[in-house]
Amino acid sequence: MPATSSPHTPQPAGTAAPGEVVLEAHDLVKTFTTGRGGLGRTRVSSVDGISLSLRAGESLGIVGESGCGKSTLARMLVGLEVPDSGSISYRGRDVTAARRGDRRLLRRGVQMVFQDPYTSLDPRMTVLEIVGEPLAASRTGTRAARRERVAELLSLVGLAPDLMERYPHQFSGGQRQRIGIARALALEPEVLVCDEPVSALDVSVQAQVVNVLRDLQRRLGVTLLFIAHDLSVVRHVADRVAVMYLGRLAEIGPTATVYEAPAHPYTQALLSASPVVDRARRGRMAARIVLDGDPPSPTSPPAGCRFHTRCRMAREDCRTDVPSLRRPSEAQERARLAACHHAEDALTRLEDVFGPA
Amino acid sequence: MRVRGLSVEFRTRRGPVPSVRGVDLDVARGELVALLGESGSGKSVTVRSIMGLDADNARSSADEMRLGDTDLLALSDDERRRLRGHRMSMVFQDALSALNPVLSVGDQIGDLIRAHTDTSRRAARARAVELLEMVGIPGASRRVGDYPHQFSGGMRQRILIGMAIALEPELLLADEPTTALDVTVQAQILELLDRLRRELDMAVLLITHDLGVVSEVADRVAVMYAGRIVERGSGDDLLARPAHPYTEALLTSVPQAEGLGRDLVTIPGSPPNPERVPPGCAFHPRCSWAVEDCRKTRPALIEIRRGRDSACHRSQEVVGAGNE
Amino acid sequence: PSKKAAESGSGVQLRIATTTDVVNFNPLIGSSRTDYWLTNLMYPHLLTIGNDGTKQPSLATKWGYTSPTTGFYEIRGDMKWSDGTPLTASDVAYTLNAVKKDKPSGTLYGQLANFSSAKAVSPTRVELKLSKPDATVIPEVGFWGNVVPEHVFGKAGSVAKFANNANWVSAGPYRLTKVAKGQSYTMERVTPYPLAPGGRPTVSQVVYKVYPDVNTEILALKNGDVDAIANALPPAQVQPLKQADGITVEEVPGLGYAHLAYNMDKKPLDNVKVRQALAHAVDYEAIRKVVLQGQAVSTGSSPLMPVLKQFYDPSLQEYTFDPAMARKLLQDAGYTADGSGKFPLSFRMIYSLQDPVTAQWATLVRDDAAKAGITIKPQGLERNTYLAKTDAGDFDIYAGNFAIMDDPATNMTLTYLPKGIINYSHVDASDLSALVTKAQATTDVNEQKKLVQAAAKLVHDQVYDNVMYTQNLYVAHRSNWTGFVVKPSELLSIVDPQSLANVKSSS
Amino acid sequence: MTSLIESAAGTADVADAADRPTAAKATWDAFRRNPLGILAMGLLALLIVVALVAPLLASYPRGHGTAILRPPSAAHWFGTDNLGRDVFAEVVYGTRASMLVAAGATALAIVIGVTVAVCSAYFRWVDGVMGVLVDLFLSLPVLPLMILVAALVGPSLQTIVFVLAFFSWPEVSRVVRSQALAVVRLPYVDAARLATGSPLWIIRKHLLPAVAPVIAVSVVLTASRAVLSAAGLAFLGLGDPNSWSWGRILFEAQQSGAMQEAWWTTLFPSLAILALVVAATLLSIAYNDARDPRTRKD
Amino acid sequence: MPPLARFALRRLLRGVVTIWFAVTVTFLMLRLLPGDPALAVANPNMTRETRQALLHQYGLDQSLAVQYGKYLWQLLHGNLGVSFSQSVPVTTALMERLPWTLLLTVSALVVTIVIGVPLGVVAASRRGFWDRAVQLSGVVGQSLFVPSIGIFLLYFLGLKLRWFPIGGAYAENTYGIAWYGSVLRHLVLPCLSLVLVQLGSYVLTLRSTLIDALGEDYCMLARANGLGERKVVWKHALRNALLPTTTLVGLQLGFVVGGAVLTETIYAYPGIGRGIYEAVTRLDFPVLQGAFVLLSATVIVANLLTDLAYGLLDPRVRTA
Ligand SMILES: Nc1ncnc2c1ncn2[C@@H]1O[C@H](COP(=O)(O)OP(=O)(O)OP(=O)(O)O)[C@@H](O)[C@H]1O
Ligand SMILES: Nc1ncnc2c1ncn2[C@@H]1O[C@H](COP(=O)(O)OP(=O)(O)OP(=O)(O)O)[C@@H](O)[C@H]1O
Ligand SMILES: [Mg+2]
Ligand SMILES: [Mg+2]
Repeated sequence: MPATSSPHTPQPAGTAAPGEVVLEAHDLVKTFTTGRGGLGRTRVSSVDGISLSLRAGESLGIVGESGCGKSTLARMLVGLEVPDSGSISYRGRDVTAARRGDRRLLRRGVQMVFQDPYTSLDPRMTVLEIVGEPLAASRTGTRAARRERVAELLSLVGLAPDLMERYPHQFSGGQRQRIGIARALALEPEVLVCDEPVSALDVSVQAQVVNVLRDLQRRLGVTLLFIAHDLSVVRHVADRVAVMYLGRLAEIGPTATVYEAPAHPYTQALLSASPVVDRARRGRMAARIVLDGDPPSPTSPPAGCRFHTRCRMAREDCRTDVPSLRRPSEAQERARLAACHHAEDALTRLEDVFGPA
Repeated sequence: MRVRGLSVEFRTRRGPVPSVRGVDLDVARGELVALLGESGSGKSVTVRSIMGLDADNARSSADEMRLGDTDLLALSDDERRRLRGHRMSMVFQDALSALNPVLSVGDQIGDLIRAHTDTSRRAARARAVELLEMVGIPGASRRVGDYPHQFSGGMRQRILIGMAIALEPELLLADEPTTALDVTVQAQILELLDRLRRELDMAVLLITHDLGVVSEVADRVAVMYAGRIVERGSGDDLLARPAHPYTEALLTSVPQAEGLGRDLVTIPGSPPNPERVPPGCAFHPRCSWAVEDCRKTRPALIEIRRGRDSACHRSQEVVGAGNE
Repeated sequence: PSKKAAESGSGVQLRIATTTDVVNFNPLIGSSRTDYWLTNLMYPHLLTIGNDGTKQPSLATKWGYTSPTTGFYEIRGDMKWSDGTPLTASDVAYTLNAVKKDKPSGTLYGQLANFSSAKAVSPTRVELKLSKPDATVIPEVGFWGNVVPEHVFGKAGSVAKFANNANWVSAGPYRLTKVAKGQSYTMERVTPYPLAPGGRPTVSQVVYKVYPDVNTEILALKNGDVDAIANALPPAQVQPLKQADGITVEEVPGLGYAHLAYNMDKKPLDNVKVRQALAHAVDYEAIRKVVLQGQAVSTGSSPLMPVLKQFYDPSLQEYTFDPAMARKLLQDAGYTADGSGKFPLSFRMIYSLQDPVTAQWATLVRDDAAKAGITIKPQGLERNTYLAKTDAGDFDIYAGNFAIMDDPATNMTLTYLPKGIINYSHVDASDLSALVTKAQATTDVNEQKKLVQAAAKLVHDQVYDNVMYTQNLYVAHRSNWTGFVVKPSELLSIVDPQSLANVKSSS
Repeated sequence: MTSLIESAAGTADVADAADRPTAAKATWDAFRRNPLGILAMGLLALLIVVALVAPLLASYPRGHGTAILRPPSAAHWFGTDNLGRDVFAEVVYGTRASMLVAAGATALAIVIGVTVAVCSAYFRWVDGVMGVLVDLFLSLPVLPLMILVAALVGPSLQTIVFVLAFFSWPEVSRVVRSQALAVVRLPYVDAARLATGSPLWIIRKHLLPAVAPVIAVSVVLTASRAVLSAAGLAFLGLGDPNSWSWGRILFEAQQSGAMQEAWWTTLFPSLAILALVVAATLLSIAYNDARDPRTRKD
Repeated sequence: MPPLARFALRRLLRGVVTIWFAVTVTFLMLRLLPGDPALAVANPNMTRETRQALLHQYGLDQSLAVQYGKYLWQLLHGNLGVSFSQSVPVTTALMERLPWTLLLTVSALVVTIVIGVPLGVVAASRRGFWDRAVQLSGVVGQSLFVPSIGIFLLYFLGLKLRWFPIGGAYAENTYGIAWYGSVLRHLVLPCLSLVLVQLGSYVLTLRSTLIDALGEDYCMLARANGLGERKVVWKHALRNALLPTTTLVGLQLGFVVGGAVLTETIYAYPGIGRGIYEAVTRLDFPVLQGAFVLLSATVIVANLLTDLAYGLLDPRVRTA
């Protein structure tokens, strides 16, 4: 379906040509200080030097374990959190500093879909108010015009417009998530950052939301940043995938490449550990790469490669040198980068991941 | 373990809410049965009822409930209590909130042991160390006095499992033991459970809503929908040839490598509110196979094949379609 | 608890209730009632007072003037401080000179305005030099001043800063020995005490116990926890206590008066007609009957109260409560009432909330005035704010009372002279001033009587001050105690040295 | 592509949920079932009515009467005091003044407290300053300070109201702030931040409605504490001497020494205080219980 | 810096700031609001001269800034000044009173906890009648007006039954064991009224936190492990439920020490609260300032103690 099929179809804010970089993050760093319980403060290194670029119309998936900084990254990208260092630029304009005009630009261009459909909608507002809030707050259009627009947005995400007088608690999780998406679309953003939009949903409902998002991308040409911890969902949605580990990028590249030939030992372990609905693989548990222990605490991340404490291929240099994100030599895929000193080695041991064919 | 006709009803301000209706379950020694179902379908309520830990406002009834040759229904409250943790035990979903934050891990395991056996404090502690070692906590003897918050999520779950197997129970009920964990840790825990089951020859009832997990570990599978078991069978068979439209839809709605690029198959609507379960077959409003009959008559769970039960008027057709 | 057992515990103990704690043990500073009671038992006064306000000998046996600017006291020669040092005229001279020099905040300094210096001319005679003729110095200083031991206070530097909170020496019937701040003060008998019968107080120990309020005091008295309540009972409690078993109520004649002072610096109040109208707009009878339960006597709207028999002038009649008359007076003064009978007159009346009796009649005064069409806004104030406002003249009407107005000449100088410190009506009338000044300088009693009566008549007619009543006070004790000597005013009550040296228990 | 618009089944599902009551209605339903809550509300309503229609119930107690310190009788339901005034009338008018003081002080304290709390929760830099200030205020000994100020400034209705408000807002602020902080952390506030750059909008549309229940409870509790504090001040002789309040009745009873014998002069005002405070506390507890889905069991 | 030292330093700093705040607030209030201590101390017929002399003696004739600076400087040296009305050092005047207040409030606290914990447990674990009864009496207790119960208790237990003395902290002329006995007898009524008033909030807090705790997963696990209900309540739930109660103790102790004014006044208990009230009536600036310093210090110490108790009860803090 072409992006401008009907006069009612909302237009993305910008008119970036497909493939042009719309949102770019450079070397983002975010450290939180927490001071709970009165005893001393601890510093949590949440995101540590992440660079990304999003091209118009593409969808980038981000996967990683809990606490690796996915949400923090997403919140920085939409301007909810200000990075300690690094820069974010939207359509070439630096929007890192929290200047009013930049904030407005970012707000118009980049919007977010939240993880929990239950707490991300104000229970005291009707759907009309929720979805129309970005418009009402900026006093865009008349009341009637806004109403019409909300109706449009609702049908866009597959909800009957006559439901707009209802309150959120009268909807199911999947429907609520779609209301959240409609709200995010109200300002016609170019980029939609989705922070685990389906993890709080029931299996049977997840597919509905995933389909809506994919459909929006196709119809409106919205750029998607899709965060999830379910590898199979990401694979389904994303054109490119980034794998995060403890605040850093481990690997990034086209979905197919990363899933089929992971070059980072962590990606390999992740893929290997994910259960897949495939009875044929049953009983191979013993053959999998089972990582020892748990992710280290982000309060005191390991030196060198942050994965070295759990990595089966760790050597001396991994303990001291921080691996940079690089293209593994001899790899076929040019767009794939991995942050591992021994990515080449890892690529030769792929059968550990999927088992002997 | 054998359960027949288990029903649980909650009394609420807005009238009684039946959450579990007539569930039959069997778990044999050494066998891992997965209970699959979406949120709110009554899985946890079933497990609690089996443990004898119904909520204050719950009323449960069962035709039969026995553990080995013990009739659980005939037991007094106190006898039932003594069974808990001893012959049947439970692993909770959220290990952080299930462990008491102000008591040391050793203390909590000790409490459990001393509640059932006549053990000295010291011996209980020694046993606690042993258990922690068994579930793979490094430096167990040092860490036995530590508090839950000092362990990572995976370790906490291991400790919970350690508690559950402390007295080598016959039956282990694991209520979504891995949902809160990362995939890499989930793999460790599932492996641990599998190992212990084999070593101790336990019956395990694993509750989950993750089809992937079911597919990896289950010997047999029971699928729950709106408080009832709608399909039951061996893992291989059920996952390969679902006989209930719900199971079938569930399987196809999961993104799979083969379906890349295509839209996912969706199940319209959402799981029913247990207060207002549709008449007839509870799944009919969402079912693409639904016929007039489904609206009126509730299909019984009947054996459609050896070792295979399904509660659908059109089971045969569904299986057939799947095979095509 | 002190390790020392009560060796004198074999004797009789008298427990007296009070509602105010002791603040300061220095008699030259102290101002709380309990301070007086306590220090009076240790530091003797030169003179004491009779029920009619006349001065009587105490430490001093003779007193008077040798010239208009020289006064003298002859004191007893048999008095000793409890540490054995004799009490001599030099102690008296020291006390007066030190107070003049250090200006402690007690009452005594105020009496020393015309005093220059004192000198002990012999061990038993002290002479006072005055800066100008003043007949009031000798009686007033003699009555108000405590004599303190030079050998103790002299070492302390300024008597205005001396706390005197340990190792007391006493020349009275008792000596403070144990203090439990906020709770109780224990005093032991001092022997010999020449003023006691047989030179020995009958009771071996006097204990003052602090209670939060008069209600609990009454409870404690009924309970037998204490033997006497020395502070005045609330009027409404007198009758019930008189009827209570085992309790005796004593009447303490009042030596003070309650009054309304109209601030003549404020506009319409400088008009005598307005003041007279106000004087006619108070139902004095009702106040005395209801609020004071009939325990008060009219003074005839004069500052010369009936108790001061030698000065009292029965010809002065009290202003009647007569709203019609009040209205007429106001009309004469040029005011007209509006439709609802209200005059455009509104006065702010201040009073102290810590003074329960005044607080009660303040509202009656308001309601009575309303009947004459005058608006009075009572403003009840916490004591300190009340004092500050009084001092600043920040009021239209002042409502309050004076505890002891024993000497008319002295008091009139303070009350009616332009610079007088308690001249709350801010009266500045030359005829009145002349009379008062003359009275103060006159040592002849008859002459003085004439002068103060003339002044009182002026005050009455011009309503320079509106004196309402003298209140008789009542105190209670358990009936098994006899021999209390009742002295006028709450400050002396039944706990004056003379009384406590004589009291005895019958059981 | 399948139709994305919800199928009939989906809409039916929503309709099915539609008769699920809103939070407010559920709360009210639960509240209605709590006899204590209803009782408290009735009692409170009664006191408010008494305060409103005081002139219909009794004439203003002024002047003096002839029957002094008489026990309760048909003529004087609550007896008479030491000036022969009707204690019933005093209690009735006392209700008026006591509630007026409580209402005034509460309104002021709530306005200040809520403003500070909401700003603290929303703007971190405000929290830095105000948080410390509130903590410091909370560590001050409140009653002694109230006594001090009331004594120095001079007792009047205004003084009492200001003093009570001045020392009550930190507590309001503390309670509201902790709730507001929780709300600010909720994703829907983040969503609102993405919808608008105006803090005022977010505070007005999201924050205030979300803390409204806490404010409601806070109003009731602050008011009842104000009643107790005002009575305490009045009892120490620091109440407004020109209007009847429950504390003043007790104070006068104490001053006149009538407290022990004339029990009616102390019992009835004491009961009135107790009734108001108990009603307010019970009401807030019942409301909280009704609001909490866990305790209301639905 | 090691975390513990940093923690200690921070607490110390906070303590100092709190005291400074209390001092400044009282200092400013005393001087900016109307009221003249010279008038308050002396009797009404004092001359202007005496008054000036007094003001000079008190140092009140200096500018506000100078007075403030001097006071802070003195305070730094632990000197609270000399009482206007009593001519004794403020420290002496207050230290006579502080022990009584502490005795009263701490004993009331102990009694409250000893009674309150079982009551809270009963209410939380035995829902229905007992729960309602405990809840209702808690609310009523909380709502009592101190003077009202004071009058009631004094009248019945003091006058009618004669079980307890009326007012004061001990009987004079008692020594040794008898003295302690009399202290105890004098303590009962004031302590009882404080307990009545504060019991409610403890019981209600404990009840609700205990109900919450009993619904937590860890209690469910304890039951699932076959532990008896008594052990679940008293060991597993109570330990957690006591935490918020501990915080309440800290919050309230300071409050109660200052709030004991009414109690101490009713029972003529010679504590600091009554001292403050008396100092207010005499505008004894140094004593008032000193008392507020002392009360703030008590609050700080109380909070420190609760923090310690919290640490003992909550390993999450202890081992952080
Ligand atoms: N506001 C905050 N204050 C302190 N620490 C924070 C804050 N937000 C995030 N963190 C910490 O930063 C780290 C990364 O958090 P983040 O939420 O970005 O992870 P995530 O990858 O989104 O995890 P999940 O999959 O659980 O959502 C975590 O250790 C978290 O504790
Ligand atoms: N104490 C209770 N009172 C009322 N209803 C309850 C109670 N406990 C559970 N229910 C209801 O029973 C139904 C089944 O709950 P249950 O916890 O068994 O679901 P579940 O299948 O375990 O879901 P999940 O996957 O989310 O754990 C739910 O609708 C729930 O609302
Ligand atoms: Mg996240
Ligand atoms: Mg569950």
